[in-house]
Amino acid sequence: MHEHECTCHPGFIHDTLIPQVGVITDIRQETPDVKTFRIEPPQGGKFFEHMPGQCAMICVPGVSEAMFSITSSPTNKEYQEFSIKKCGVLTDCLHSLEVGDQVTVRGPYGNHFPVETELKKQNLLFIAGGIALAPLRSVINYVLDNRQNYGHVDILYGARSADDLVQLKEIQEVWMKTADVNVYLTIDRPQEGWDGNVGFVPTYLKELAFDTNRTAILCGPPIMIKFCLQALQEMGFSKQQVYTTLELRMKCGVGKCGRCNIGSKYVCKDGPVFRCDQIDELPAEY
Amino acid sequence: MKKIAISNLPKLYAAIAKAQSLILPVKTAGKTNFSLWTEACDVDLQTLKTVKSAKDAFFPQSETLYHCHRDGKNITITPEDLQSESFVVFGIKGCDVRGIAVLDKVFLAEPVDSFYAARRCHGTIVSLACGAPEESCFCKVFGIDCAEPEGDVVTWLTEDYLYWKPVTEKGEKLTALVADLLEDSDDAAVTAQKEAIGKIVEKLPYAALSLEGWNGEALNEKFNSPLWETLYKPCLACGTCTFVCPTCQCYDIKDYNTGNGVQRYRCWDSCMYSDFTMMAHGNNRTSQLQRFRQRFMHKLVYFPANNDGMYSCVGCGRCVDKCPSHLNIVKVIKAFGKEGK
Amino acid sequence: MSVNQEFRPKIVAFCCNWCSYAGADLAGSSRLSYPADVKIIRVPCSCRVNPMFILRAFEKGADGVILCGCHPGDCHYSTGNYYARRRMTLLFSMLDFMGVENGRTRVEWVSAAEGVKFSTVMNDFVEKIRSLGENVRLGDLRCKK
Amino acid sequence: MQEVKNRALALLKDGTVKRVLGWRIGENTYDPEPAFFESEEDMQTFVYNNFCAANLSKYMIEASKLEGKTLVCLKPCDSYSFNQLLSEHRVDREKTYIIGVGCKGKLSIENVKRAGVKGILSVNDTDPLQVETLYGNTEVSYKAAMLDRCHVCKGKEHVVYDELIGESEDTSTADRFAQVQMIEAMSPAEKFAFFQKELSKCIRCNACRNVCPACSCRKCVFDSDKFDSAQKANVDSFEEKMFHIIRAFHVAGRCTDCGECSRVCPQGIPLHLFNRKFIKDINTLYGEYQAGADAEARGPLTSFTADDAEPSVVAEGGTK
Amino acid sequence: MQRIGVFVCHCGSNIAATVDVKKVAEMARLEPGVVFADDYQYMCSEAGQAKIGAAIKEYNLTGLVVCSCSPRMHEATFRKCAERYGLNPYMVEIANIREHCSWIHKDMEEATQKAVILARAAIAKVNLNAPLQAGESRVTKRALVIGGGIAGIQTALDIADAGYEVDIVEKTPSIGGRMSQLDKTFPTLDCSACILTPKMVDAAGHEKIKIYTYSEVEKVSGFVGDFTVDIRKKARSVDEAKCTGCGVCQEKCPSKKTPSEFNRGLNNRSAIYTPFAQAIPNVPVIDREACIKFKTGKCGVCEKVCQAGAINYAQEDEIITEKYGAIVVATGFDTIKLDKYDEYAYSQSKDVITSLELERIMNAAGPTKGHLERLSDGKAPKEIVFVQCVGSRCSDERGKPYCSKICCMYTAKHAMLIRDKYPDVNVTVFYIDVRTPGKNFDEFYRRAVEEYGVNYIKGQVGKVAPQPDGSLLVQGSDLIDNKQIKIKADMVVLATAIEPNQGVRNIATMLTASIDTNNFLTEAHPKLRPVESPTAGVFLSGVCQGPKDIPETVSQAGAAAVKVIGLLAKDKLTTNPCTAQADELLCNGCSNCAKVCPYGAITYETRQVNDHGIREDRRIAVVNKALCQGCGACTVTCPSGAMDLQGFSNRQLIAEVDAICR
Repeated sequence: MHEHECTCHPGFIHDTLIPQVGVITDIRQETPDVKTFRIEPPQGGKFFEHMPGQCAMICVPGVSEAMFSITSSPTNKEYQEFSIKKCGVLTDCLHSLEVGDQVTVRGPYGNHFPVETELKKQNLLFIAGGIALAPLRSVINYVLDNRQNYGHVDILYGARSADDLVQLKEIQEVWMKTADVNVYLTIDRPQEGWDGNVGFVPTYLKELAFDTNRTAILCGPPIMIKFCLQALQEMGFSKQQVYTTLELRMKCGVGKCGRCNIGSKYVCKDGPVFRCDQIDELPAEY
Repeated sequence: MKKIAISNLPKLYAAIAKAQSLILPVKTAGKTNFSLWTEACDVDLQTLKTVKSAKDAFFPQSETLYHCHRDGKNITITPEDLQSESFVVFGIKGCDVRGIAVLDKVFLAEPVDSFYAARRCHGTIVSLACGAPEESCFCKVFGIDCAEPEGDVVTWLTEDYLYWKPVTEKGEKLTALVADLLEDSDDAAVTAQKEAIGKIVEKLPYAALSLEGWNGEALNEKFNSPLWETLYKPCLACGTCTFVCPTCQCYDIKDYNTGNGVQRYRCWDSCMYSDFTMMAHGNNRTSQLQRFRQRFMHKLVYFPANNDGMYSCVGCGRCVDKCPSHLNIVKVIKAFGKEGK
Repeated sequence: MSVNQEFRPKIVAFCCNWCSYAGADLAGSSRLSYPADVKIIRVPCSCRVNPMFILRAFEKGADGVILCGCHPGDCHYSTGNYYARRRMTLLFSMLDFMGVENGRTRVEWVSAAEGVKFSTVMNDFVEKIRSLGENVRLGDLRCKK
Repeated sequence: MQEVKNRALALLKDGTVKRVLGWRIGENTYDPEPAFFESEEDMQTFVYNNFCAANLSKYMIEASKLEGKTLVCLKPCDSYSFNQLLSEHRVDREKTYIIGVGCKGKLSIENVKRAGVKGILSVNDTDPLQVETLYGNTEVSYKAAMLDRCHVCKGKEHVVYDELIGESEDTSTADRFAQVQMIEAMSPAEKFAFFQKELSKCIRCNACRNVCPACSCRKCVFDSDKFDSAQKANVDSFEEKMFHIIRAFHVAGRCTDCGECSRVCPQGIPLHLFNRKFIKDINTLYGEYQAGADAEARGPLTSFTADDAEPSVVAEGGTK
Repeated sequence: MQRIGVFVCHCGSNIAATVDVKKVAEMARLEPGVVFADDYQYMCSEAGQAKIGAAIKEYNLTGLVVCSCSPRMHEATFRKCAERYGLNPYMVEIANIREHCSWIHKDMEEATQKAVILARAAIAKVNLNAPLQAGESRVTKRALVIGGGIAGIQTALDIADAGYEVDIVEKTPSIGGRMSQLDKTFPTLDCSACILTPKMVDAAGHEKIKIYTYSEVEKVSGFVGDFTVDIRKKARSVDEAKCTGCGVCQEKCPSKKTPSEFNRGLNNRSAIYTPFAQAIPNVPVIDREACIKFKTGKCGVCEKVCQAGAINYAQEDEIITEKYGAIVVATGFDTIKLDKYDEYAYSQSKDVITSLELERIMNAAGPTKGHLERLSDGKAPKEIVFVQCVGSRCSDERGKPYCSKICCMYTAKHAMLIRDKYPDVNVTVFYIDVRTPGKNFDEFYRRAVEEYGVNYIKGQVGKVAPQPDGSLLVQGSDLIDNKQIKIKADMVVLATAIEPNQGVRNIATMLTASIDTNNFLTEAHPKLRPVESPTAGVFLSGVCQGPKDIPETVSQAGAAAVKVIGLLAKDKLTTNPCTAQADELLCNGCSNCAKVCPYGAITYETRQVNDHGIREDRRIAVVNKALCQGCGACTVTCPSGAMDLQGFSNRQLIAEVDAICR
């Protein structure tokens, strides 16, 4: 351990603003612009324990730093993974890295899906679009690994095309084969070799006509969230039954720097997971 | 109660500085700010308000968090050492002392900011009562007694003496350190000064400012008020109010490439700046109206909502004095007050 | 004047592609030596050099910055060096105004044919910077650790 | 000046203008704030007194994006800034109705305080200023309370206006370049110490930049990653130098010397010195030039002559 | 982040002798972004390039740094190499470790350290490089030749013979230039007019050649392949289509007191005139400043006598706008003014003349009808002194530092011709050196001395003093015998230095062609590209590039024509992609960038932008990629950094600065 210890506050040995060094130990190309990175401390293992829905700050020193959801489940005891879409300076840089390259990681930040409280014993409906499967994958695997604690699980996942579906291998080989789990995949436009559903997620959601005896966990681009929420409400869901995450526009991660402050909440500390009725109480700045 | 003759103050400073670093109001190029005491510096206890508040002492405008070195593929992180030496901040006014209490709510809340915490536990606050409050002061509104501020040691300055009263254990320790220079005293002069100050405070133009209606519950009503549309207009989007404010604590985290590695530091930021919330993937507040509103909503609504009604304003009046467009929190509070009537 | 022989200054030379860079090439092929302290950055024209580049060089630890371009009137882009001349005149004057030794910055016009001049200028400039010593007034201390 | 208010109101009522950019009455005489007025009722809080010092021309950038004409009150010196903005296409003359308001020097409450007055309860704006304070009543002469920039007044002529109201007076009493010359005469070490001391106070609040009518960039280089130069704080003493030199350089040849930067600096840094140094150099080396005097003129840094002075000559104190 | 390969060249021992190339490669490998680094004997060789190609494939490289010789030497080579192996050519940066390092430093350690830093700078830059696409531009298959002297005529003929349209713009009323003023030419002594006139006629009659005489280039815009040129055709006041060239108007013109330009002011011409008999076109011009009709409104003689009705006093200047793919500058020369050489008494005595004036005197069509006589009194001179290097090879500001090259030979010619025709005349030549490199040149000079008895004295003339008797006392020094010499001469001929024609600076500015301190146009490379200017599409012909004699001029004219033909033969050109570009979110639309753009490449348009959620109409700078040449003047004028230069971006240059200073 470093000598970063306050003499009169012996507890403060680890400021969460100080990152750990992370080594990339595996890279999977999920889609043309999404890669999943396995990042471990140099000595191996996990950086910290986390709960589904929590995030971490990944930084390429000298380039930039940003918040990403931890896509691996806490039940994975060996390592942590991040699915990252190429969409800016930092992510471009991350995508150019190789196994063995180092980055820095700090976290875990934010709250998590209430997997041990509100969601327990519930039937669960996961709705995700595109890269937004990343935060949900953590919850889904957590739920599947603690299968006895939860009711029926439905997963509705859509992307622009079949090539943009993230974690397809795991979906097909694990999720689809787990008992009492239904996976519904959809893509925006018809495509050769695709015999699944074609259509936008909100439309497919309505078609599937789930009953309201379940809690929905919704994650995706803002426009998809908006229409899915409408669809859910039309289907009879109340906002209390729907959880979602807000965009990760954060800097410090500890609810102090002020950037992600919306009303009296700090998204990085009090979020990113919110129940939809809680979001309604926030001023419209998200 | 102790006292020390004004003429002996340099000796007092020297004695403290011998043991610890001493931060106090120093005049440089015509303006007074908290600064490290040196033999040659021009200590200025007469100026009521330093331009910047004393928050620098605990939450400096910029501070290094860690250094990051790269050797081939290997990265090494070397965190900056935490404050481990004691220091004294001398001459803080009541409003600024309360400002530190506001910062405590932020930085000492979980997860604790160890850089701040280390400074807090190594710093001794010697506050100074306000001898002559000015027109922009309204600390009374926030329940602050500028005649008897909080702190580890409280002092009063009269024409001849500095009166010295240790309040906390830290204060006692400091008092012991300079005991040779202090003499015992009665309270008479201090009592008289407090009374005089009290009278002045009553006459201050903003003494009767009402905070009625400003609390956590008022969130959406205040947020959606059309008044902001007019109020924000003159705002230049500069950070003057933020940077002179004793309670503003927004910060940015930045990297500096030194050529030998990357130095990560954090520095004050202003929610009034147009790029404050501008991020790679979006912007929470795109207009100056939103940013302007954020600052006041945060101080008067959001912060109290999270901190048992404590406002993130201490009435120091620096923003009142310094805003290039003569905008300030008082005008905002009053504007809503008028609307209420 | 005491000259510290040990002191090896960092010197950045911005050279325009058409004249001065070619002049430096000619100095090279003519084996006209000048101290290795000088490092050349190629720019299309002297007018491409932003004052921020010059300050940046000082920030990051340069002890001297020299800008070389085509002789006035000979600019490949016809007018670039005229603008550069005004900009640098004002910038250097401001640095002088703020107490930065004015020998640390220089503008020289070196044509493609003036290999000798290039070498002479560089030798002279390095000598000047050596006599001025390390740049302490305009650097960022973080870069000096 | 009731006349300004009346005229503005009349133009607002008859529809010539859609809004008025002027001042709203403050808590006291000395703190009126720049404001837009769109209705007759709104205009009741309009005020124009000698503390209305701010240069409103920069607000016209945003106002030019609005529908309809905006009436703006400009002092003679402000009109230069407006003209400069006009030459850079940042304001729309068609959408502007300029009342050139006469000016006999504007007041600064900071200067009243600098004269040693504390605890101001009320003050008027006539000569001498009658000040009522918490600690007794006093007087301050108009000259002493006048903004520093008014002592080097640009004169009483408006360079652009639609109509004029009120008399102006040239209030200059000092040589504009005296301070610059004083510094030029210092040794390098003294110059360095002077600026080091002044700039060490800078808190990077950006008030100077944000108030400056020449600093009208949509996004400042110090806020963008274009030069990898984004800064927020003066972490090292170099950064404030970088910021102020580059800021002055960016406005060189465009700065009208309106003095707003020095007026708003919370730390009282004489920022105008940087601009005036450039203006002085430009005048000496390239001929007298007043930015904003002519909206059609080509600025000194976007023009040249074949026989301009060489930097090496200027470094030795020469001019040719 | 890039995947960069670094290639360090030994250049045989040119680099490797003073730079530890292995060390450079090893250090480079540690830099961010570098995934491969190697060194090799000759990187530019085929094997070297293959090595680069292999590495691109194997390591999936996205950027290359070649540490080698100057980019001016091999940047193009390595760019092509990159392209061949599938990489964008602009992803290559060169670290110049030869000219800027190994060749100038002796100490191995020092040179290696510098090479490492130069490599770092290039790596830092390439990390920020972006693939650039060279655009295409069309080629207008027509050439413009500025200047209608022998250089221009020859260039035009060669281009036209290849089948391309050519226009000649000549500012005087006739083509022909200086050569038409000469009497005989050295070393063959054939008649200048006899060899020139047929070429003039050829040009005038060529179906592909259009000649604009009495015309000047007024404005040039555009770029290689696509220049737009405004030509001012000055009002001749004579209708070219109607004029028959009978010459009656000139005979009858009452105003005959204007010094003849063609005869160097030695005699006068009429107000309506053709410069010389063989002028092409054979159409006179009215000199409006001399013409009585224009000055007083009364006269009109020429109009009355012109049978063809060609006189048109109302004619106005005409602006002709034409497009060209290439421009050849052939503006020629003039002799320098002698006002700073009082010691030669040129302005005091009519009998002190320049060599060019002597050409006119010797010419049968000249002011003296070819008789050698003193202009002061018409007497035949008996003693003539030639003074060499008047204003040439001059170390002070009065003259020119260069050798005018032709004087030694024409002086020998003059001396020989005089001695041949007037054997009784004594001829003395004062010279500094006699320079006779050239085919049959030295033989020619020796004949002058040996056969014709011309008295050559190595030495300088200090003073020419006009004497009361009309003679000229020449005081000089003989450097060989080391004695002072005084000669009482009847005529003194000054071999006056030549300089580029007056208007060339203006033309160079219009063409953005660079010009040297002596006003000679600069060639793109002094050895390898001697007839091209550094500005693409602009070529040089004749003395405008440097002093030369007729055969050299003709050869250069041909060479320039070949370059033009090579250019016009292409249908499309690739453009330089290193151009400026405005970031629409940062642009203020302030117009300052356009003010400093030498090419008029920047215009403004109002367009809607989405600035992080704020949608508004903004005035935005737009760079015409085809016009922009990439100087970067605009980038510094732009305070917000909106304007940036591709290939030399702010961030790239700053990265280089950082890398060097670190």
